[in-house]
Amino acid sequence: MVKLAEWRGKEVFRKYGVPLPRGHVARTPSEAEAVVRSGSVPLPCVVKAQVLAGGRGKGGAVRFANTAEEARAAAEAILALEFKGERVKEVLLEEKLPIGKELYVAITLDRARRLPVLITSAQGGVEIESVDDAAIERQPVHPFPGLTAYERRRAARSLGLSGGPAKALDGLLLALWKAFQQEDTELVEVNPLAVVGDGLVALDAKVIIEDDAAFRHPEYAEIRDDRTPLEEIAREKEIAFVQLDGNIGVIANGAGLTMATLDVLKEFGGNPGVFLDLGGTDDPKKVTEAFLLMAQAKPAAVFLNIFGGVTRCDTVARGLVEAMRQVPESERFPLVARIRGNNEAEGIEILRSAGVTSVPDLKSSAQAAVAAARGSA
Amino acid sequence: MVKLAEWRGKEVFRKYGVPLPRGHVARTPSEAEAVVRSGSVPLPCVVKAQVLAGGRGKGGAVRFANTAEEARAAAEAILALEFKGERVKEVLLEEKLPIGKELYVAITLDRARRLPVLITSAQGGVEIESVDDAAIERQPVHPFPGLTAYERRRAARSLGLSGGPAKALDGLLLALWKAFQQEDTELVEVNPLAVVGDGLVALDAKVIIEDDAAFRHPEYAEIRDDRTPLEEIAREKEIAFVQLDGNIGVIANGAGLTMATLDVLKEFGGNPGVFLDLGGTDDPKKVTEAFLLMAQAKPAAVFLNIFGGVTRCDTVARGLVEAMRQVPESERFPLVARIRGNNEAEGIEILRSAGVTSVPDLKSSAQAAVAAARGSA
Amino acid sequence: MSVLVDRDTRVVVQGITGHQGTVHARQMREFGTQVVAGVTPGKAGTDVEGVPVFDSVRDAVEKTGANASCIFVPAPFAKDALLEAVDAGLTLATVVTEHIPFHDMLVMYHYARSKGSRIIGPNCPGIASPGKAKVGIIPNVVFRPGRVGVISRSGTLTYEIVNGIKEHGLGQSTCIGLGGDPVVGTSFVDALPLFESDPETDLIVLVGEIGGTGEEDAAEYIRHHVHKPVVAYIAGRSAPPGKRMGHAGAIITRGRGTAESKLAALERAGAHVARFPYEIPDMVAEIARAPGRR
Amino acid sequence: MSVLVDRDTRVVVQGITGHQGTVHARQMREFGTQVVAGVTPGKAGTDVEGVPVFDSVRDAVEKTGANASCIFVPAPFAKDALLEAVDAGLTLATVVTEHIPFHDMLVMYHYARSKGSRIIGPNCPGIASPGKAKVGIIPNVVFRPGRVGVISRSGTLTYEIVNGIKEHGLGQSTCIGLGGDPVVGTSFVDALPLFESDPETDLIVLVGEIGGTGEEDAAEYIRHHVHKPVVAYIAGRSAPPGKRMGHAGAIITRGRGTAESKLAALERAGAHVARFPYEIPDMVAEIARAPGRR
Repeated sequence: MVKLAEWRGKEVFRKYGVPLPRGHVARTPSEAEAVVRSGSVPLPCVVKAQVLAGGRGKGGAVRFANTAEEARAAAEAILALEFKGERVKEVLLEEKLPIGKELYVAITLDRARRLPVLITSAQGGVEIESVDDAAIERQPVHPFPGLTAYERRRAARSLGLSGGPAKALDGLLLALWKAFQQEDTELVEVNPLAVVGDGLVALDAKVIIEDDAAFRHPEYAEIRDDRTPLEEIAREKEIAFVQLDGNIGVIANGAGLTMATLDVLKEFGGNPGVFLDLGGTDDPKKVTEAFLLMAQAKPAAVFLNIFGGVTRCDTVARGLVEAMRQVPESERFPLVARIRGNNEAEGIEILRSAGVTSVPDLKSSAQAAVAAARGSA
Repeated sequence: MVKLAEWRGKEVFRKYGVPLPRGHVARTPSEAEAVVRSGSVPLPCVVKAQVLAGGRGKGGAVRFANTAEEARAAAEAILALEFKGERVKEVLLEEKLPIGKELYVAITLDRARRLPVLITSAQGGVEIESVDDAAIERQPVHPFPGLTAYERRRAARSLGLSGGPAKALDGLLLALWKAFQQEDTELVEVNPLAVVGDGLVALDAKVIIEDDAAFRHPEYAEIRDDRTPLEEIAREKEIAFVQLDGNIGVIANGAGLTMATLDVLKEFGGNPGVFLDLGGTDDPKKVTEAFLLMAQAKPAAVFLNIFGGVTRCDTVARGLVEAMRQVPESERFPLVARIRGNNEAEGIEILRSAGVTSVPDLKSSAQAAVAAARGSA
Repeated sequence: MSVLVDRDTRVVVQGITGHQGTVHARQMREFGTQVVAGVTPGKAGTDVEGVPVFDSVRDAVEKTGANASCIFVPAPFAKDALLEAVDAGLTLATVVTEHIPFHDMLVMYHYARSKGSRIIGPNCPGIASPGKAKVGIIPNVVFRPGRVGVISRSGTLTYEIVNGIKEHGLGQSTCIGLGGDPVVGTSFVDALPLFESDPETDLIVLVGEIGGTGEEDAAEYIRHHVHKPVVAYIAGRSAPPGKRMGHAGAIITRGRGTAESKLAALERAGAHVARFPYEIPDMVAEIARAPGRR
Repeated sequence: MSVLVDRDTRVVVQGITGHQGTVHARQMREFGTQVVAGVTPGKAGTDVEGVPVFDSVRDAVEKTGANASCIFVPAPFAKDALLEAVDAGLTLATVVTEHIPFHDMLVMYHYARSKGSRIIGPNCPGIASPGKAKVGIIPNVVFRPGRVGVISRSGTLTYEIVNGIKEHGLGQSTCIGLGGDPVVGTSFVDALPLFESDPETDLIVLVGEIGGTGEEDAAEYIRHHVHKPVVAYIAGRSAPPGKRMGHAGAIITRGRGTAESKLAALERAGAHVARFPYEIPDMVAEIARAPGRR
């Protein structure tokens, strides 16, 4: 999933005709000042940190400016922030509009219904999670006819809109629906959607692009998620890799087995730190790469738990043995292995020849891994 | 239904990215010459009459030119033609291409399946009706997923295409499918679709726009069908009006009843000349207008056959009486009326007060109408 | 039991505040139909001659238990109205509106079908079962309860024929006017099995037109699946090829869909073929007097 | 009788000439499945280890009577492959392909459903009934014919658990791996009634994961409609909120879809809840030894 920063989300909105405040992004205080001086953002204006976390208003990450100098100062202050662990690298400057009501509109996927869902609430401007359920209208949208006129009318009613703003909403919802589908998004969200005079303006934009549709959207390839550097390398190598705060490295195949392994380790007092899901590979080179990546995360011990299906046990064993050969002495770690399933005997034999014993029982092997991590820590 | 002339059809194709020969339309011989001299149509070129009827090649309505002078002469000859009853007002000049195979591709509606249908045949360049059924591939296309890749592959196979031309076909079919849907057409047809080198070129274009979607397509409002002037007036007044070669005017309501009336008149030796379907109006003014239009067609007699549903009998009677008041003496015609259904008694009474008797029985009334036409002829 | 509608049919009229909607809501009620609601966006809280009006079909269904819709909204908005009816769970919708683009109707038909809803029409008179309910616009005066089922592609011609049956002292079980548009929600082949299995129908009258191949398909179906007697009539026998007689359904193209091919197919299927509409009541009466005959 | 597949299942492998397609076509045959055809456009006339290859699913169905598909084609082309299978009239398709955009899957799911076809997957191990047929990629070695039904959202974890059941001397009636993508063709709630009504299944093992609400919905269904004993396990109890564990299905958001809510719902529904995967075979064996117990 690729979460777009507000200004990028607004570029998507602009493409589909969602009405927006006049605005411009800036990466330095002097750029911010220049943007205002050039007139491309009228005064008074808002200066907003371009970070992915919410709650910017309370965190000093949104400021107001009445002059170009103030805009520069605001940008300077915000660009110096680290907001909820994220360095602020960009600010968005936007005209300050005379705002009427603040509304909420989003389209996302309802997994249970297997349909997109249009979510609207007249209580915009706050986190939608904090809004009373009765004040939120959810309408499933079928992709065959697409978002219908009657659904758009119902949305207008739920937002208490009529006249000009209701008409504006109709076009805005069609634009959001198009963006939702054509940009392969998981979420398009406008919060707040502001009533400004007789129309509507999207004051914020939250757009999340689906990873699996990346082949249709090379334009998002450059945009990175909030991954650690190792996670980023893993993504490039198409290895599912998540870093946490424990010290046991877990290598398994398949999300379910990986999670089950974690559950068992926790049960026995282990503290998992890195999860690496080999998925359905049957290429020994990919296994080697995964192991080398794990080594870089410097775990106290590694627990390898593989059930061979598409991924054959011998493939994993071969990749592992090759990785052990390549890992520098300083990065070596104790290894507890459990490999079962397809080509199990062959895999166990390869491991044994490299001095690694596979423990067939999940419970005992997990206990061994916890002990190994304690021993090496 | 609005049949587009070839050059207009090609403008639609161009909008969706269907590959076309370089070409230009001309309305006078000197325009034709100028088009060639300006280089916008390279030599040698083809000069084609822009008429709706088929079989232009054999009728002298397609000529070739190697010089600008020849183009002028060809245009002059063609613009002097009356092709199958249609005055030629425009010619299309197009580059002459080195043509490989000639294919046939069309999308239209399959009423029985209630689905669009993609029709392809490797035997293009001739009327598709003359092609053996086994040489024609028909694939229903569901509007929800739209034209799929596997259907496009099957089409390529039916056309004997592979490599470059198959790839070109894939894009061309997607373009035609978009045009079919977005322009609300009844038919998009390319015949011939020519293999030119490694690609494809649409040498002809047949596009028929659906009348009922006119509200979405004001851009076609100016283009007229092959109607008579009275038919044109009727269309503007939203009266279904068809002129033929007989002498009895038939006014009925509903297509089915109109056709049944015609069947009965023919049975008794009548020769219907104008059909006027009042449809479902219940506005006396519209009835009056319809009658005045009928009067202009100068029928030997008029048979009014109404079964009142939405159209009430008294409405029709009132409109008719008003029309009879307005019709000049010279345009009067004998009238046989039969009105049944909603408000029948009231309608009969109104007619009687104007001196017209309604005959309740369809058989007798049709016989009376035939006799009246003979008497006045 | 009758075909598709009965005394439990509860109709919502979409577009009830328009002229046609109001007139026909009244006539449906006069027929004995339970017209429980109307829908016109923005007019919730009002009523039309005592029928409560709602903003949406969903509201109407929630408040009144409506289970069938009769749609009068103008063509540009008809698709949306039908989708709304389907999404509100209505299993039957008569679309009276004419001039709906067939591209819209393709979406309407396939969406309704995927949700298990049936459309009658568009551009059609709808369905009526005398003594029970009417969802549509067929004039009340032509009906009389009886055992003749009528399936027709025409409008007024249907009224004419149904009326003729009444004037011969017979009556109708259910009459469906399918509409003659290029894409119809319910075709002859869709309607025939309903009448074949309806215990209240003894005999089926099929009224077709030139154009399309619906009558040929019906003949094929009758041949293999219909055991009740069928009286058939095809309008437009003498219509000139290629000329339009009023709607797109009546175009003759390339020898398919001609009166001749339809009549021949129906005769092969064992139907009693009438040459003129006024022959139908006589033929029906004759068959009704000789039960068991096909 | 088993669930969805049996000895009459005739499989066409879409993408058979790719590495995965070839390997798993072979393994399906080794399982005893009738793999009657493969499809790879442009490779008609060839064969893969004796299985004839066709250009299109329609050709494969016409020539071999295939009635189920196993799809291995790459994600960008998977939607088309599934639509082709549905249009060719196949009523079951296992989509093994991973990383299919969910927007594509929405079209696949709703189109298949409107045509009466069932999808298992995507991104799933598929379905297998030992001694009968397998449409998918679950390793053959884990199976043994028996009376335990398994429904799982996971891949390898399923193999682990199915294998554990075998090692305890028990066997499986049918095992379905649903896949953990945001939009799945067959959910727990879709699969449960098949096992409940399957005379060859005595007991159901349900293997869930954190994320989504499929397990909560399953619990609700079990509570009201399932009378056979259910053993349930949810993976990811100790996963940190908001971190992805490998696919989009495993995101925890806003308290819904947590392991706690799933476990509580399943317990309320009367399921036997295992805390670790290795507890499942013991629990299954215990219930199997005490028939009639819930």
